[in-house]
Amino acid sequence: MMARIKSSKLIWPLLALIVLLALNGFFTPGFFHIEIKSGRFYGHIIDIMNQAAPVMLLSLGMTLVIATGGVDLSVGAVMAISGAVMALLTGKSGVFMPAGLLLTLILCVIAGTWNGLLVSAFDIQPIVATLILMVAGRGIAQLLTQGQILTFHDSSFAFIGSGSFAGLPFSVTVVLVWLAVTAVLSRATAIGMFVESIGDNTKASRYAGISVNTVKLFVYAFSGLCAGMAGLLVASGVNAADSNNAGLYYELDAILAVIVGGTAMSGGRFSLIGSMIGALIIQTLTTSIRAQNVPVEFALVVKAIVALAVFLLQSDAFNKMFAGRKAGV
Amino acid sequence: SKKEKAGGKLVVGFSQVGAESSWRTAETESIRSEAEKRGIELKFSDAQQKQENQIKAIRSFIAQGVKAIVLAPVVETGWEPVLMEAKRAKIPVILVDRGVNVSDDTLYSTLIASDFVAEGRMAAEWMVKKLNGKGNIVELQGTPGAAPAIDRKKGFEEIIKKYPDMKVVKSQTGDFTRTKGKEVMQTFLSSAKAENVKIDAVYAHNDDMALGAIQAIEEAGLKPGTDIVIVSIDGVKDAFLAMIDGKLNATVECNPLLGPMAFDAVKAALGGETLPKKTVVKDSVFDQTNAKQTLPDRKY
Amino acid sequence: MISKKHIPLAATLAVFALLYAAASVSFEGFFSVRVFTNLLNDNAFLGLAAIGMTFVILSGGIDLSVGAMIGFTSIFIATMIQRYHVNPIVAIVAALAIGSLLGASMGCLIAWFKLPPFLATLAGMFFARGMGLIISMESIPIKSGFFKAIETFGYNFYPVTTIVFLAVVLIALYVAHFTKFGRGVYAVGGSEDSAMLMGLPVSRIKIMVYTLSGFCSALAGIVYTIYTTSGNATAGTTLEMDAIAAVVIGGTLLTGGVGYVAGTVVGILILGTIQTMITFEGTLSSWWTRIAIGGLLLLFIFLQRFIQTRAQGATRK
Amino acid sequence: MRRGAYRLAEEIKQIERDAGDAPLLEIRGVCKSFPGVKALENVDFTLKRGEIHSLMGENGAGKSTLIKILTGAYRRDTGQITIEGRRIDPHSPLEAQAIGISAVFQEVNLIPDLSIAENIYLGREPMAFGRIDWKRVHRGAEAAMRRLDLDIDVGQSVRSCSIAVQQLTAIARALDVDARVLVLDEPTSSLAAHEVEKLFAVMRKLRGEGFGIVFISHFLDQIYEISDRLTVLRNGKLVGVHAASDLPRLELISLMLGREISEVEETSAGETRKEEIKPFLKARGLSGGVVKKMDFEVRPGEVLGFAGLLGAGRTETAQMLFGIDRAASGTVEMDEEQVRTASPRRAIEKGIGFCPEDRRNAGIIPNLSVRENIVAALQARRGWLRRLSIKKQREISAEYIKMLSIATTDAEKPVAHLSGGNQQKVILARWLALQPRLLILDEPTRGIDVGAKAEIEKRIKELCGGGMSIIFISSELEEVVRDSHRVVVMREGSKIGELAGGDISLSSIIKLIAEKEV
Ligand SMILES: Nc1ncnc2c1ncn2[C@@H]1O[C@H](COP(=O)(O)OP(=O)(O)OP(=O)(O)O)[C@@H](O)[C@H]1O
Ligand SMILES: Nc1ncnc2c1ncn2[C@@H]1O[C@H](COP(=O)(O)OP(=O)(O)OP(=O)(O)O)[C@@H](O)[C@H]1O
Ligand SMILES: [Mg+2]
Ligand SMILES: [Mg+2]
Repeated sequence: MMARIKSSKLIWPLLALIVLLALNGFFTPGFFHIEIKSGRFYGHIIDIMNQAAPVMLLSLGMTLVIATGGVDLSVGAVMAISGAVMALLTGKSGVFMPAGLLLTLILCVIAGTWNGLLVSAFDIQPIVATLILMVAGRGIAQLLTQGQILTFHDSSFAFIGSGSFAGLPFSVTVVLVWLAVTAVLSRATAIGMFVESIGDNTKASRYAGISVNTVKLFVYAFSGLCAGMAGLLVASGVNAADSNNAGLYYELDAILAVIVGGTAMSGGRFSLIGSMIGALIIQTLTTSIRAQNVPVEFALVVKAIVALAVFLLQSDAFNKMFAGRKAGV
Repeated sequence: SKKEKAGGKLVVGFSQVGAESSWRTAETESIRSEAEKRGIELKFSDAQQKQENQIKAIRSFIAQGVKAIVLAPVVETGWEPVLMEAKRAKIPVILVDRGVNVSDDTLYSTLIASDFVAEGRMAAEWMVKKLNGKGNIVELQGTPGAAPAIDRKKGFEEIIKKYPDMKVVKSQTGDFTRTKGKEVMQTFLSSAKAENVKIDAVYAHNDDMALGAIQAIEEAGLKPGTDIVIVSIDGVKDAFLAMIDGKLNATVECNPLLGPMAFDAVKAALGGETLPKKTVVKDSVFDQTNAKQTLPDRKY
Repeated sequence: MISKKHIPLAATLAVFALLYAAASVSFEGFFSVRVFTNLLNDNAFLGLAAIGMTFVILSGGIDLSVGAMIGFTSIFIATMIQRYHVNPIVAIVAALAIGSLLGASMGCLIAWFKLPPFLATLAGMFFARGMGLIISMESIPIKSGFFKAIETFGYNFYPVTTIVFLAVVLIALYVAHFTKFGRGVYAVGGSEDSAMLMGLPVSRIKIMVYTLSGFCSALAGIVYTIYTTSGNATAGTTLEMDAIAAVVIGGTLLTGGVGYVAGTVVGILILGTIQTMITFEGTLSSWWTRIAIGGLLLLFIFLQRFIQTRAQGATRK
Repeated sequence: MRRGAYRLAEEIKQIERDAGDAPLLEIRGVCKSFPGVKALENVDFTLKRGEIHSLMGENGAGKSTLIKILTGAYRRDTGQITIEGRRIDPHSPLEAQAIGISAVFQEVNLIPDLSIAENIYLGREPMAFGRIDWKRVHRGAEAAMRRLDLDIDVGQSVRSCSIAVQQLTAIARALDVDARVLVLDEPTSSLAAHEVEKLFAVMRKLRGEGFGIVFISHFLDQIYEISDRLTVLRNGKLVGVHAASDLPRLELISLMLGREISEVEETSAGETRKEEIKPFLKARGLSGGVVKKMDFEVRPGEVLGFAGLLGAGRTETAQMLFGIDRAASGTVEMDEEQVRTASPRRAIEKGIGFCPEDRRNAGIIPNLSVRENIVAALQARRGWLRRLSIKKQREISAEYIKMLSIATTDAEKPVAHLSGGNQQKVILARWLALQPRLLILDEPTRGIDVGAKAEIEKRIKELCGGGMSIIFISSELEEVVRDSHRVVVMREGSKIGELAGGDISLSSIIKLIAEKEV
């Protein structure tokens, strides 16, 4: 296990996260302060886990997509669609909540499949293929809600984004469960290997008999599903479906999380845990800027500098240059 | 070819910022329905928050030979060249909801807008009264660089400065959205606990962020509206519902229903009348005392 | 007959022509000099950013900082002129220098420290946008004789922004196809390892590519400043996506090594035409606008694909 | 940097004038370790002016590593390199080129989407009036290719060329560079005798001009034909330097392998299968690409050789069978039933396997482990749900690592970190592990050392004995002759003859090809 962590380079994102947290420990008063109130934990660390949850869900799907050498820009728009559909079904039409959830997620899988079809069957570059849904998808979501914010009045739905389980926000449970599902799906079956193989050398994979198109179709559909779940989480968190803003720019965060987590944009080897750590790094950065109350106009520059330091910290070349060579194995 | 089309209908171009909020959608709807009511053919263009798209739209309007242009500018600067073109083409331009910063004020006919700075002031004044001039405030700012964010912050600060016991202890951007408003508020609450500071009030640059903040406060086991005073701006329907529930304390209305006024101005401008350079839409504060009776009249 | 290599480019051009013809038939006043001039003028800054982006993508990278550079440049110039009364030309030259420098720094991070371009340029994007906001959150109008003169020139003769754009396109065509650097960019994007083993100065090429992109986006910022005679730190938000889209639609592969500068120009024209068509339509609500843009993009991609496979089939025989 | 290198080159020329008879190139005590392996330990190497010096060793002995250190592609851990008495320290191939070292690397390193001409001139394009002189590029490239007796369109992209043409392009580029040391790492691995002859002619000419040439090949005939001296490496250590004329074949082999072995016995494939065994695959009128109307059949337990010159269409025929290329017309029958193989996946389902000639682009999955590379096809056939357990995967890969003596520290190493020959073995293992009914081997022994080659030939025979059929394509005619029961001879996309049993011989094949040429 240790060897695997080392060889998969997980060590660097993990180190980056630890350094970032440690810096916060020094500079942000009470960063690790955790309070228990009516059986629930509160504190910055808990907030980070809670707020990172949607991006974590997205990045699970995005990891697989990127590992095949693709990218999915449409996840933000699919999040908006998911919230809007759920609001219409459950909020407006009074469909039974779990049925609504199921229908919404099925729809998101269809949206993802659409991307997958364009990429695989029609061989369109992933960035353009998913750009189409990125642009049109938000329009569809707005069309569904007529540009209004639809408010939910369903306490069981609200639990997903606001409730708590085992003292932690319920979203943490959702992420953990979904991480486990994704891990099992990709590693206990051969999908993970097929995905890595396709991303590493598509032609050789095809020659080896891997059905490249089917695998691609699957990862985009799965990414759609992840986006749908993230959309539901966000909608449930504020008890409303805001098709104008839900998931806006989340695709960027999700891609960032995956890359920070050590999966290369060009595809190949992927690490789900790495992406989770990546998402946590991004959220920690955002939260620390907010907690430090960095003036709004300076926030971006601070973010740029800290982010760069974090990226460099986990860059192999940088480490080699400064830390000298590590002893092998 | 630039004759009026289909049955001599008047053609007017409307360049809208986008559809980023329900407030904005309400404004669009107001202008659309008013045009329909008056039998005016409206050329509508959604710029998706980009100034360049608005400039492109105005240029296309000119190319299409519209009779007048209604513009809701995304920023205040940068309009001089394109408005000059409109002027050369003798097309009057009516600005709605925000002014433009140009050296030659004959470039537009009139401006019909709310005063964002004044809204900030009104929110501050209400809060000062509620807190008796004493307390720690956290501010949820709009998108950095957006005109309402800048002005609503400015107006609020103007008043708060006068009260040495009132302090904005934290101020971060919530990008005008519920989700970000909630996230920022969560961080504020955690910080407050860790630093042992009491948050007395929240000032949000729009209702949506306030509604997000309310969620965060409730999840933290506090009572919004009671433990923490919350004031925001816009006056959307959900804000009124929140006030009725006692979770939001006050909202400053920023009226988006500018359609009738805008087309009155169009008519006047085409009729050759000289219009006042600025018509400020009267904004007012609503709070829990009058929320219930006002709710049925809310259109957005 | 066109050679096989140029089929994607020809297909893109054909689709543009089709699209433009269709629009001209359906919308009165669309087929006019004015609309076409506007098409170039309104998209000049996007085009400039996309030209720099073309080189970056050809080299196998990506540059997310171009939009933020535009915002930074415009607020920088406006502040210099309005607040510090710097000569406009000096301000413009300084802006170009800063843009190139920022690009070069990102290039160094990518070439020397092997930072993924996505990360390095994302940090660059935050940095440029952040510096812009620090300079001034509020937008600033420019009241300078120099800018006035440019505007008048544009009105009387031809828009300066378009002239700059077209000049840069010509230079870029030359650089891409007739210089060692240009061919080196294709080689690095085609296979970085091979390029290294073939003895190409891979690091230097990469640094130069990002410097070039930084320069181009700064130039785009200047054109934007002229276009609006004002400085605005938030200008060019998400413009990088449009630039990338234009490049990719123009037939350049995101994986690098394959594509044309000329394709990018057509890509820009296509995006611009879609936008113009939607404005001419004039009845679409905000959401239908988005759906229509997506639909037109899809239609276009399919057409491009269709023409391409047809043409390839034809040359085979 | 460039100017620095230029000045360096000038200085070297100065030294050259003073130097007299010092060796052209001298490498002393070079060491290089990769995680888990010492690729080179204290290796010395000298190259004289006007000498062709071959570097010999098993797969994974460290030959390519030494070359890469010399050309600056890798950094050495210790040791020194001198050119004409002057110490050099190339950090990159760019610097090495400026010093006068030009190389063809084992894995063909070209830019696939650029044309042949551009690849030949990349980085040193002739300029005129501040712009690249494309006319001169094309003319120069044509001349460079013609020098290797290849008359082709240099404007076509490298991607569209067969691996042999790619190899020739890389050679043409290296020969065209203004250099004094020429390094050729297995340049002939997929060339047929005819092209090899041409290359040797050019090499001899360069030797006459005072060049020093480092040559690597696993074909002993070629080594003895061209080399003046041999340096033998074993497990990263220097085991001997000899004049080629002083070292008999068998001694060389035992030096390389570190044990006594008798040279591979040249057995024939054994008697032809009896005609009554029904062919299980029949191809009729298969056409597409350059291939025209191919008819052939394969019987169970038979090795069917494909012989032909460069571009004869052997690879394309195989790719049509395997569903990579679509056949324009013609039918394929298996077990008397017409089958359509629309994709490799379908072909594998039907029991066909295909080991491609283009190792780098179509073969290895570079960052995946040796284990994953070996089980890839097997797993793909089982589908995503029935995943082979890691334990099972380990067993399978261990079996083949042992059988093909793949030199790797462990099965979890990324395959990209293996030596070229060992990568080839891994891909071979992938297809052997699949145990298909028909295995198409396109240049399967590319870059594989003598010892392993014998091992593989033995294995092929065993498999046939077990009823598997094999289509065997190789540019090395001897190999085809040795291993095939029947041989289909191709020329310019058409079958021009078929030989069987005792009729198969080098001369009969060459005669067939030459006959039709007139
Ligand atoms: N990049 C690398 N990373 C790790 N190990 C490597 C790398 N390159 C080579 N090696 C190891 O170094 C050793 C020598 O390999 P090298 O490529 O020099 O062999 P070779 O003599 O050229 O063999 P072949 O005849 O198969 O080409 C091998 O054990 C190989 O696994
Ligand atoms: N005379 C030629 N010289 C070089 N390449 C050729 C020639 N004729 C055809 N080709 C190329 O070779 C390909 C067909 O050859 P294929 O690879 O099937 O043949 P092959 O017999 O396997 O030869 P090779 O030894 O090159 O692998 C075609 O795609 C064509 O581009
Ligand atoms: Mg080797
Ligand atoms: Mg072949």
